[in-house]
Amino acid sequence: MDDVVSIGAVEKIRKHFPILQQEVNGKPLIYFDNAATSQKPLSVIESITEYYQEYNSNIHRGVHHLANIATGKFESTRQKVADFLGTDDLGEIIFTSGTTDSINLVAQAWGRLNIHSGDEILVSELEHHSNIVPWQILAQEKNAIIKVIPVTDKGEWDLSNLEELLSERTKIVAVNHVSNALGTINPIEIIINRSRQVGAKILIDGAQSVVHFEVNVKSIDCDFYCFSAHKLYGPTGVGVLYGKREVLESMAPYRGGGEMIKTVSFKGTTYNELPHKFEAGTPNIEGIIAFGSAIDFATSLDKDWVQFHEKQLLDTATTFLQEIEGMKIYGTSAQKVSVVSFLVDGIHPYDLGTLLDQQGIAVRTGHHCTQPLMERFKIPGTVRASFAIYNSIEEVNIFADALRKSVKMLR
Amino acid sequence: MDDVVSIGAVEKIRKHFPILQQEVNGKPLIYFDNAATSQKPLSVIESITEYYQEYNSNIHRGVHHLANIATGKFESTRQKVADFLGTDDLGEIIFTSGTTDSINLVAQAWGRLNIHSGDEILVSELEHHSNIVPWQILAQEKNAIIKVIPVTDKGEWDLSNLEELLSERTKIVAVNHVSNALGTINPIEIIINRSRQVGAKILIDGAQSVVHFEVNVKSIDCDFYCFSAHKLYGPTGVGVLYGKREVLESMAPYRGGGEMIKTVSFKGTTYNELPHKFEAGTPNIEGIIAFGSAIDFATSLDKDWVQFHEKQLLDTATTFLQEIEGMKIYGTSAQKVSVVSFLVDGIHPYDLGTLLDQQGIAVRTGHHCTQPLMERFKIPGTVRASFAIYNSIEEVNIFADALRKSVKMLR
Amino acid sequence: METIEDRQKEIIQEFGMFDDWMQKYEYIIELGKDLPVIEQEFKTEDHLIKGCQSKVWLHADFGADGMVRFTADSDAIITKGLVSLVIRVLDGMNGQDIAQSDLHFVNDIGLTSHLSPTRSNGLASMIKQMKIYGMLAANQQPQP
Amino acid sequence: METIEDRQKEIIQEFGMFDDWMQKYEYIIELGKDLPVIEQEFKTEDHLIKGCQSKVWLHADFGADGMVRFTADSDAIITKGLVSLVIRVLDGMNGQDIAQSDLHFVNDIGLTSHLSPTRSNGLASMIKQMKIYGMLAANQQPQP
Ligand SMILES: Cc1ncc(COP(=O)(O)O)c(C=O)c1O
Ligand SMILES: Cc1ncc(COP(=O)(O)O)c(C=O)c1O
Repeated sequence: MDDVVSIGAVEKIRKHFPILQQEVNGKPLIYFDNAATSQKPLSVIESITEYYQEYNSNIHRGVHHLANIATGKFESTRQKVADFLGTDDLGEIIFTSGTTDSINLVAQAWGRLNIHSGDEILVSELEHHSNIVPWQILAQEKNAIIKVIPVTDKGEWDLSNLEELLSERTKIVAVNHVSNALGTINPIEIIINRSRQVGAKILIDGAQSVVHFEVNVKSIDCDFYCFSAHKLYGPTGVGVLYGKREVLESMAPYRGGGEMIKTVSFKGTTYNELPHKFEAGTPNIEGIIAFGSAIDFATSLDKDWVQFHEKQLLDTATTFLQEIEGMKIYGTSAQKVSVVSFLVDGIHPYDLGTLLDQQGIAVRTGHHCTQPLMERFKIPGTVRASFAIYNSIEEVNIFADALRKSVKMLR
Repeated sequence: MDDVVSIGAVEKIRKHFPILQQEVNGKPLIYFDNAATSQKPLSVIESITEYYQEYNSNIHRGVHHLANIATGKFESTRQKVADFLGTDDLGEIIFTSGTTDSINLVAQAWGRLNIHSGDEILVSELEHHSNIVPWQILAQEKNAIIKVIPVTDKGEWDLSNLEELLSERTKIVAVNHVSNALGTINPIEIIINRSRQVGAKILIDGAQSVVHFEVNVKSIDCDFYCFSAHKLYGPTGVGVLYGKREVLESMAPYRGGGEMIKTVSFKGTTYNELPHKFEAGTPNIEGIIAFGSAIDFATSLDKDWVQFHEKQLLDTATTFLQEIEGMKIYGTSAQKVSVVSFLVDGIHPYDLGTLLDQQGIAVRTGHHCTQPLMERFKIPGTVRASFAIYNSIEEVNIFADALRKSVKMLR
Repeated sequence: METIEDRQKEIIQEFGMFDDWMQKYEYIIELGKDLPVIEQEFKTEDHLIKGCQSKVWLHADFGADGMVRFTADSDAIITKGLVSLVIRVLDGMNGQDIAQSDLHFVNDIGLTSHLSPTRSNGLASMIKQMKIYGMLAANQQPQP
Repeated sequence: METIEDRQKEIIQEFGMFDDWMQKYEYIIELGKDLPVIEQEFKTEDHLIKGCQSKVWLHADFGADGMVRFTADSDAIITKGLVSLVIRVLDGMNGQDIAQSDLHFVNDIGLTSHLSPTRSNGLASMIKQMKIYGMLAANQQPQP
């Protein structure tokens, strides 16, 4: 695939994203904050409008026309998610309000039954707070121990002591598929393989992976896989928890309420079947339906082109960054998604972010909800540019100029 | 206010609700399932579209333009909710994913710290499952006892034995402001007053109240007040938990993750201030912003007119229903919102619902997530018609004809 | 002898006569009223079909010749009418034929797209149960 | 003697000369570089202002005449520039005047609407802290 094809494709894709056609501070918007949240294609926005203008209704148990349409569309997203993740079993797909909610669900509904005093939970140093704090809360309650896979200077897992970190006491291993702060694609196969040997359950935080490459939960063979719709062209307030049926069935319910019960009585309540057992209350109906359109969009893309284009964006950015004096890139693994985190010597990331914003460029600055990782590198935070399919090489070049100008001003 | 004024007002209001301009099964849609979820005014739908087309971005900690706008709008909804509920303290307004989530938050984050073996939790027989099951889960874990306020034949609380139900052991009283199944407006002042005397905390499930009348949490003097945006002209996936600052501050966090922390380290994590302490992860940004528009819409309505119109809808429906042979209305309190639940002798509610739907009329049938209440009346469920401000007297008359026709067919 | 297919064609033809769904429902209700009622002794928990807002009880008698006789009841009359349609097609048929039948009439008369998901699920559960009975009869299993 | 109001007017006039925000930021950065740095001993946890992505340390010296002298620092240069603007307005002023001052220039030069919410909050926290110092000085409290 050559540049020309790529440019044509980007232009076509950008037409789907109305937000990109605007100016910020008098400059065309360049949105490089995709790891925080992706922009949404028109089809997703339209499916929300359509829902509210044509068939908004509470779902399940309805006898009327609107409820029937809404229920059908809602459940069809579950089918799409199941296909997307590679499972046939719709009971294994739980809708939550986001990755954070999914991980908390597991930490509580699985963890409180299965973690006991002295048990160990293994995470890594590059986890997002959402995959640390729920385990800390659990560990504190149960008097369990959190062990941590360290990170190398390149921002990769240091697995040299993995044997010592894993033991019979390790009950769950909860790790990141792709690091949100650095972009590293982690070798989860190794961890999963070794964790299985000690009988630990495995949770993969896939918040940053599903938008970049295909994931098949059955071939990965994890017990849980979590992600958020909003980082995959979908709306906020929607998350997915994939769980293996036998594991989900062994778990206690998480939230109590409507939908998740079979019968309620003050003498005793029985719970509904999967997936409903974990979906208490009115869900984010509109969001989940629109999420279906987001998956349609994502799966309609040419996978090879996505890989090619994202790599080109990353490589172009990495090359120009390295030419800037005092530049340090954090996360230099060969296995990376299109995310680049950096600092320039003597310049605060916040100042860089501010001046880039003045020039229409949206990047994220700060600790990216990975304080332990920042601590490991002894930095307060980084500037992170994260690229999506609708970003162009031209935008990266404008970014290069803007960054050089900003650095000059700040020195 | 006379009929003519009312008809004009309804016509004006209906123009705001695009979904109402459609046909179902060849008949104009008559939507009487408002207690399940309300329809949304155009301003709410447009604010979602605007968000996604103009400033979609993850909020808080952003330095760029889109993040700044989104954060500002998001937080302005919090201000609107605070004003709506009558508190000055923004830290007392927690965004959740719905009433169910709000109640579970309290049952876990407050309950697990404060409920011990032998303690008592007081609920009522007319609660929604969402205000029963979370307490059952807690009670089972803590070996606590759930006590139940019984309901009279009229569908009102029977408070004659309240003294016996409340004791020093009562740690929390969790009750409904308005019954979703029957429409009864419950005398929460009495309960709150007496509960205070034994030192119990008070949670009010306001899912069905806020759309019908004004609520001031400070003059009610409850510890917690919960409701869902989707029953108040807002989107699904958004809920509110109001909590008194001192009570919220004494609570453990609920979900762990981004946003709810101050600092994270494997040596120890500290939590953020209110309200963020209870808002882990990316929230339903679009939903919460659109909810702001929903509150604007709700507060722009003439309160007197709403009361007048809803009463007229209820009275008209009640009158014609009573003329049908074999009719039994469940919930005959003088204090009711515009909800009417009924059964016709020898006819299954599901059959009635189906035939009404054939005639374009959306009602709800079944147990309405209140199985203990259905058990109390020894019925499998009811047909429930719930009226909103955009419903007209004419629609109620069409409903009357359709119902008579259906009953005739089914006999 | 009449086949399952013949009976389905009959029903499709009958439903073709109605102009709208209100008329179809009227007919379904009449069928419901006419359904020979199940013996009281079979209205128990284990004769209940799951997946419906209304209750459906289904009972099967196996003849020595592999033939199956169905009786059923429901607390909702429309459900009963739907049940009676399916029974009309499968009652007295050979177990083998029941197990292998394709009840396309449900789709052809528009029920699949018209019924609420709960009701469709209920109907599907019932048909599945009837096929299981058919299979059991074909294998000459003792009556459950 | 120059008043707080005079100094604000000066700043408003200066900022009026710039065509766009990049120029304004350039000026703010220059101001940041020029800010007399706080003594190292005051760069401690209790001199830290909360509510910013960048850190701000603020120190106040009280003169016997109720006058307050401010020094400050930040790890981010733009923040430092903003801090220096506020200091320029309030430094050496009477505690009473500081406590009662209305720093409208922040709004007038467009900072309120232009800064990110975190930065605005940080700036607001700093101004609040300076007014508290002003009040303390006015009441002849011992220096904190
Ligand atoms: C009284 C009452 N409580 C709680 C709920 C649960 O609300 P949600 O499903 O939005 O969480 C409802 C909604 O049906 C309700 O009517
Ligand atoms: C790796 C990772 N895990 C978890 C999360 C939390 O996702 P959410 O905020 O959607 O719950 C994020 C999002 O920033 C993430 O990048």
